[in-house]
Amino acid sequence: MPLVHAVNVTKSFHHNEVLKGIDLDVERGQVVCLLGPSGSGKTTFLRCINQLESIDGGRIWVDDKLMGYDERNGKLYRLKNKEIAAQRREIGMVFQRFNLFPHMTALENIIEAPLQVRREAKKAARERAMKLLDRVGLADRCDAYPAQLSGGQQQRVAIARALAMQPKLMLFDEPTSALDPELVGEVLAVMRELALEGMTMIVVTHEMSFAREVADTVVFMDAGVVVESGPPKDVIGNPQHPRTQAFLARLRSEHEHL
Amino acid sequence: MPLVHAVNVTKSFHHNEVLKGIDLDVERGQVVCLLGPSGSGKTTFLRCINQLESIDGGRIWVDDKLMGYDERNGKLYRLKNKEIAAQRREIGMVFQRFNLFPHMTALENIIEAPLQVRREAKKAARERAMKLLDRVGLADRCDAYPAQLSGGQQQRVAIARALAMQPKLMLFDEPTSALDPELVGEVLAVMRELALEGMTMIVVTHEMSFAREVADTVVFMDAGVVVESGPPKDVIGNPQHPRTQAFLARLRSEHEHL
Amino acid sequence: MTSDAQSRPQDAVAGRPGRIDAVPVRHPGRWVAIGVIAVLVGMLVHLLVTNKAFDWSFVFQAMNQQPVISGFLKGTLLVTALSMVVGVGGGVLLAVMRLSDNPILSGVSWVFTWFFRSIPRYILLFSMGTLGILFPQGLSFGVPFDWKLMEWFGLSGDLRFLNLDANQVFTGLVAGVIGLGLSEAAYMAEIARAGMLSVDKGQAEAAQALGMSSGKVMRRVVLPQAMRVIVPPTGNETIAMLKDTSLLVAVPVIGELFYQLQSIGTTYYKTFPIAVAATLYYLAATSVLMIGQYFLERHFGRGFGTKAPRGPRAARPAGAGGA
Amino acid sequence: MTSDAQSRPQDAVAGRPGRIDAVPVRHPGRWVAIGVIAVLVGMLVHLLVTNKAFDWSFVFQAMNQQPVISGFLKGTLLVTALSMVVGVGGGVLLAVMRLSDNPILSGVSWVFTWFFRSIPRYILLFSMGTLGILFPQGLSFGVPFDWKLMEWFGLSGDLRFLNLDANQVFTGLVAGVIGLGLSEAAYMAEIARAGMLSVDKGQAEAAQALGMSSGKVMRRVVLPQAMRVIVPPTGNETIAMLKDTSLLVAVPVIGELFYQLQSIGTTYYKTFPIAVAATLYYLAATSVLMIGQYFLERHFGRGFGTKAPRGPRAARPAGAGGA
Amino acid sequence: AAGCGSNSLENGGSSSPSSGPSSAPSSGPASADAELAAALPAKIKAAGKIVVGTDATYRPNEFLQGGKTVVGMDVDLFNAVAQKFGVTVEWQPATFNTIITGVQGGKYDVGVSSFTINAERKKQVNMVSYFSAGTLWATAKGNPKGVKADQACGKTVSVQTGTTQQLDDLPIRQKKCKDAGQPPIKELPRDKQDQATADLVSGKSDAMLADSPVVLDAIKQTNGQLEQLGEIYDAAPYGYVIPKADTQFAQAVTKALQELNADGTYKSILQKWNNDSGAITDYAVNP
Ligand SMILES: Nc1ncnc2c1ncn2[C@@H]1O[C@H](COP(=O)(O)OP(=O)(O)OP(=O)(O)O)[C@@H](O)[C@H]1O
Ligand SMILES: Nc1ncnc2c1ncn2[C@@H]1O[C@H](COP(=O)(O)OP(=O)(O)OP(=O)(O)O)[C@@H](O)[C@H]1O
Ligand SMILES: [Mg+2]
Ligand SMILES: [Mg+2]
Repeated sequence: MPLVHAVNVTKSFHHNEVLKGIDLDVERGQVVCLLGPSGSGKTTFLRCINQLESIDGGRIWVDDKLMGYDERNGKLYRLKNKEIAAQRREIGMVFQRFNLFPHMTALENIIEAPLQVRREAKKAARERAMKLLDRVGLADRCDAYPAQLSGGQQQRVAIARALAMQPKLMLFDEPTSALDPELVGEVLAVMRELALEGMTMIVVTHEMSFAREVADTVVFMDAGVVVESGPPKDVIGNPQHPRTQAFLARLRSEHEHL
Repeated sequence: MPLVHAVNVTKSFHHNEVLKGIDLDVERGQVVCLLGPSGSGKTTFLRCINQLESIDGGRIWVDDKLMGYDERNGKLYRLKNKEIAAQRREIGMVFQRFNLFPHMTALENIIEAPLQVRREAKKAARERAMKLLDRVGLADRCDAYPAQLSGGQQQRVAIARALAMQPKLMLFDEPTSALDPELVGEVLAVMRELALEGMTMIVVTHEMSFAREVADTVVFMDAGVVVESGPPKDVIGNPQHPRTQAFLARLRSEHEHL
Repeated sequence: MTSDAQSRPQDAVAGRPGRIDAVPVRHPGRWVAIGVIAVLVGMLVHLLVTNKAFDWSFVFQAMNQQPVISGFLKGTLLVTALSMVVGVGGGVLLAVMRLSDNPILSGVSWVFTWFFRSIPRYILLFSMGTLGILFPQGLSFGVPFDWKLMEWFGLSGDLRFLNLDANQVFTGLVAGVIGLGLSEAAYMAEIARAGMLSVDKGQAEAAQALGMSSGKVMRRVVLPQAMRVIVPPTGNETIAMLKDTSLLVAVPVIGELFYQLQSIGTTYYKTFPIAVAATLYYLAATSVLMIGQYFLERHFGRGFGTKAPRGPRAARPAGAGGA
Repeated sequence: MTSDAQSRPQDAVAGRPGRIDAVPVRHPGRWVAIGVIAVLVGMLVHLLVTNKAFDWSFVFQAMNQQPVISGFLKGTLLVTALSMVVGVGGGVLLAVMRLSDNPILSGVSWVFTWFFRSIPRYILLFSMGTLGILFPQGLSFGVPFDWKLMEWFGLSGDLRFLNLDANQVFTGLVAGVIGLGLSEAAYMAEIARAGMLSVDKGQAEAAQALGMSSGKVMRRVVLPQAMRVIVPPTGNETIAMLKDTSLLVAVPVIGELFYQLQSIGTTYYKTFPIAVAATLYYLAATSVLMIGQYFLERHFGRGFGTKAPRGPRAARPAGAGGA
Repeated sequence: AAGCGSNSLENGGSSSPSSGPSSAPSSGPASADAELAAALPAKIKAAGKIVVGTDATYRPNEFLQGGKTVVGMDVDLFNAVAQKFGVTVEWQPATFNTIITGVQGGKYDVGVSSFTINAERKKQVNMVSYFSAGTLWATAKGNPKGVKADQACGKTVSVQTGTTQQLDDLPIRQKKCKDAGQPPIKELPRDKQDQATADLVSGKSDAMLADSPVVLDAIKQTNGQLEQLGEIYDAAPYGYVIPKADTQFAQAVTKALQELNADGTYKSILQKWNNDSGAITDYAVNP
């Protein structure tokens, strides 16, 4: 059974139905890239997976656990905040705008959750954090505050922070779209390596080269439904659906002269 | 004589020399694209042109006026704030983060400077503003506040706002780099049109297709000096300097799979 | 959690799951808190209704005295309004001085703030009253604007309420308003400074790039946005000022709510009902102020998405302008 | 401007222009302002030195009285500290309640704020004092924590200053601290709410996504960042509280700076020097508080680029995290 | 111009003697005296009025009526004095502890606010004696707690803060209680005299001590809820506060008082306020 198993997920804001029945399975070790125009519901879907938004219908299982609810005797019981927090620990999330804690150094950002949530020993947490920082190439910047780091560096720290909780699943929401074109590469490199090491990942991205190279499956969403999905060479290389074709054409047009 | 004539411009922050003697001439009606890695001083140079930063050495003339100073009897006199403000009116500037006034609607943003600075009649200013909004394709959104507009729409309003002062020169500082890839096109289209109409423009950008297509001259800066400049087909198509080559290679690597 | 794992495959087989209609989480602790609060409120109401110390009929009679009403309108409300005008104006000026490049101006602003925040208002008002007698001319020269205001007030006072003679209004109330205004300016300076610092630098630069003068930039772009941050603490300050008008007796000015009520208390030896009457007046004024604050916040919050946006599409986080 | 156009070509021909060594702009208006300020300061100093009303030797004698010093330390400083602890704690709690989804909690918080912002501190303290006499047991049960604090204080009082008998300390000061603390909590609630709202929502979400409980999110992520916005107005509040301790006389508590000074003033009939002495004490305390505020602001401003960044490269505006 | 709100309260109040507008001389046989007028300080002469600072919260000597008019025994008496000088009085309400400073600084020409004459005050300003007040105790009607002034140990006693009763009288009694091994007097000090009286009326305290005119008036005002306890003791003169520089004027004021005493105005004013027990005849500067 897949690590992520989402069935018929629906979600509305007020009367605006943003997700209209999304199905998605992600096997352990797989990388899924989510594409789609702005407003298609990609971010909302990621947030539903780790319960930053509660869903209106359908079910999401991660690692065989029903997210956000307990099902007993055919009835759903909303989990307590504490239990939801526990479920979230298994899932790392990286945001478009990094969302590092600005009042903590890079190192403090990384050890915060292990210390506060998993109650690890300070020394052990620091050692592991330094290893993670080293892995994302920032061991020398451990004492820098986020404001003293470039965007690419901040995003790499954010990835390390998520990894520090040793999650089973990583969610990335446009992790490079707030970065200078030059700094995109360093973040994608870290993500590529993570994929190679077998981390299960769902990545919302506009970086086609990354999707082509790293993704096992590419999912194209539009207006709250999955329009097309499959291996990257099909969905990106030879899209079937006219909406996918139009979207990719629009993206391409700006870069063809390079 | 060129519309912009900058000679040996130097600028330091504390002891950090950011511009190390920049020369640049922009003829009337020309479009100059400024390329260069992060931190090379592109933004700082644009800001020096309209005196948002005062320069430490060299001179900048725009439309035959020495920016920021009055030279009499071989001596330089710093201009009063009022006089500097008057000089700035001839120069429109578009920022990376749009910087629309969030407490004013799109229309109010545009008529603010004509009303307050040029003391135009309200009716005439509104009419001209509506024409400008129409030109950037946003006539129907005139009453929207910036927060209700997408990034691309905000940037188009920002361009209309700058144009409302009927500047002789337009400065663009990475106008599309804070935008979703999908929204980049709509802003570049407006800029392309502006160039066709003969506006003199200096554009800092990472959008190579735009530079190739629209620029008369491409200037590559690095570490506060102009490394290479010339027509786009030379600088982008066939860069001579190793630093230019490296930079372009880095940019390209992320998009080659598209 | 093992039950989940078992229930899932069956569930998945049994067709696509539909709407979620879950039993919400119970918050027993929260209900206990609400219960405790309810009991406390009940006790308070019981106390209010049954305790004779309140003497409600006396409270309302006292509140309905003509000098009390006029003291509330003129001494309390008007002085609050005028002092806050002086205070907000002075505070903004001090904040601009404090943020200026000129070290002398910035230093003077700092010293002013330091001194006037330290001096108790009661002592300040007493000194103002004394100064007023010693140099009446000097003072009137120093703050022509306030005199203008008071002149206007003097006129309106003559037209509407006849119970304070002009001489007393001009010496006492002017001194009171100046004293309270100067003190308030020191507090407002900090608030205004925080507000101005909260406005993104890009906003001022965009305005400068359009050729606006520094005054225009401040008035049209920076201050309107700073108001979002300035208004809530200013609400606090105004409400505090409302009650600090009772210090006017140090000037001395007695045409003010609290003094008038107390003088009734002196006659009838009913201290507590007098306190209740004062509280009711201040509650009413505070309520009006809080409503005003709500509308001010809404006004200066326009375009900042504090309410649901009216446009068809909400802003993207990354795309929100310099806000 | 035509002269520029003429000078330019010659200049350009005459070799590359070098460093700019320009004559700066003169600001005559600014110098006039500085002059006026200097004259005013001069007048003030002249007044301070020459006017006999100040009676400096008496001022310092009065300041050096043992009851005055002890009143300053215990009545003024300690009550300020304790009241602000109650006020800040209560204010944060009220702000959290106000922002909660539960309409009852949020409503209770609103009513509390509305009521306690409206009631003058003098009247509140007067009522607290009365309550204290009516139900001394009841009060001690209601706030065990404060009693603990006061017990500790009572001990230290016995050890260090012997001039207030324990009975008075326990009834009066507790009532005073509770009254001032409740009132302060109402003001702090607004301040804390504004602070919490100023923290980017993405911060709380990032913390939640890491599996932190809502309490942890608040304590470790939201509040530390909110402090940047909370500290400056809290400085204002603390300074105001410092002086509002003089209202303790309504409880009644008389072991407090202003009352003690006034009683000396009453004995020697020197009101003005007494006012000066009080002001000097408050100036000193305010100065210390302002220094403390500076360091607090610096502490909570860490990572926000309010000081020059220590790293080799400053943040890019577009890249600054959720700040 | 009537505005809203009533001008009087229904309950109580009927017994408060009314007086004319504060700035007008009270009616009576007193009339101006040219010799006295010559002794007026130049400032008063020029203005034609005496500016008087008073704390109008001390019933019955000086208090506020109708929200702006200062009335009371001190007021009537000093108005009569001013009439002898042929000038009017402008009564300016102030807080008690700012009045002497105000007189010294020229803010007020005279301070009239039940100032007890003592050595410290005489050092600062000229004091002209015009009345003798002492300390008096009061309890609830029938003295239910059985309080006696000399045996108040363990009882709750109301007193206004900062008064001579609180600062001088009670400490001596406390010491006696302590020496006798009895429980101390429970002092209930109040910021304002009316609060202290209210505490006694409401039963929060068992007894009250204050200046005799105040206690006598409170007994009268509360319509039989309170009663006098023992007799007036520690009598001391009240004095008008006049700047040290105006000694000549102070002397003239004593003369005016003597004239008022001679023509009966003095007595009738004291009687009007139920205070003729405090009448004196030896008016003097700094007695
Ligand atoms: N909290 C919210 N309240 C109301 N509407 C929301 C909310 N969050 C998202 N939406 C709406 O839901 C829709 C989908 O938004 P979402 O952010 O999921 O899109 P997206 O695919 O991530 O787009 P983008 O590429 O722009 O990030 C949009 O129309 C958006 O306006
Ligand atoms: N106000 C300032 N104070 C101190 N240093 C500054 C300031 N503004 C810019 N710098 C520094 O000047 C250098 C050049 O900055 P600038 O913003 O001009 O680069 P850029 O070429 O626009 O780069 P980017 O592509 O990142 O926008 C950088 O090292 C930057 O840190
Ligand atoms: Mg998104
Ligand atoms: Mg730049």
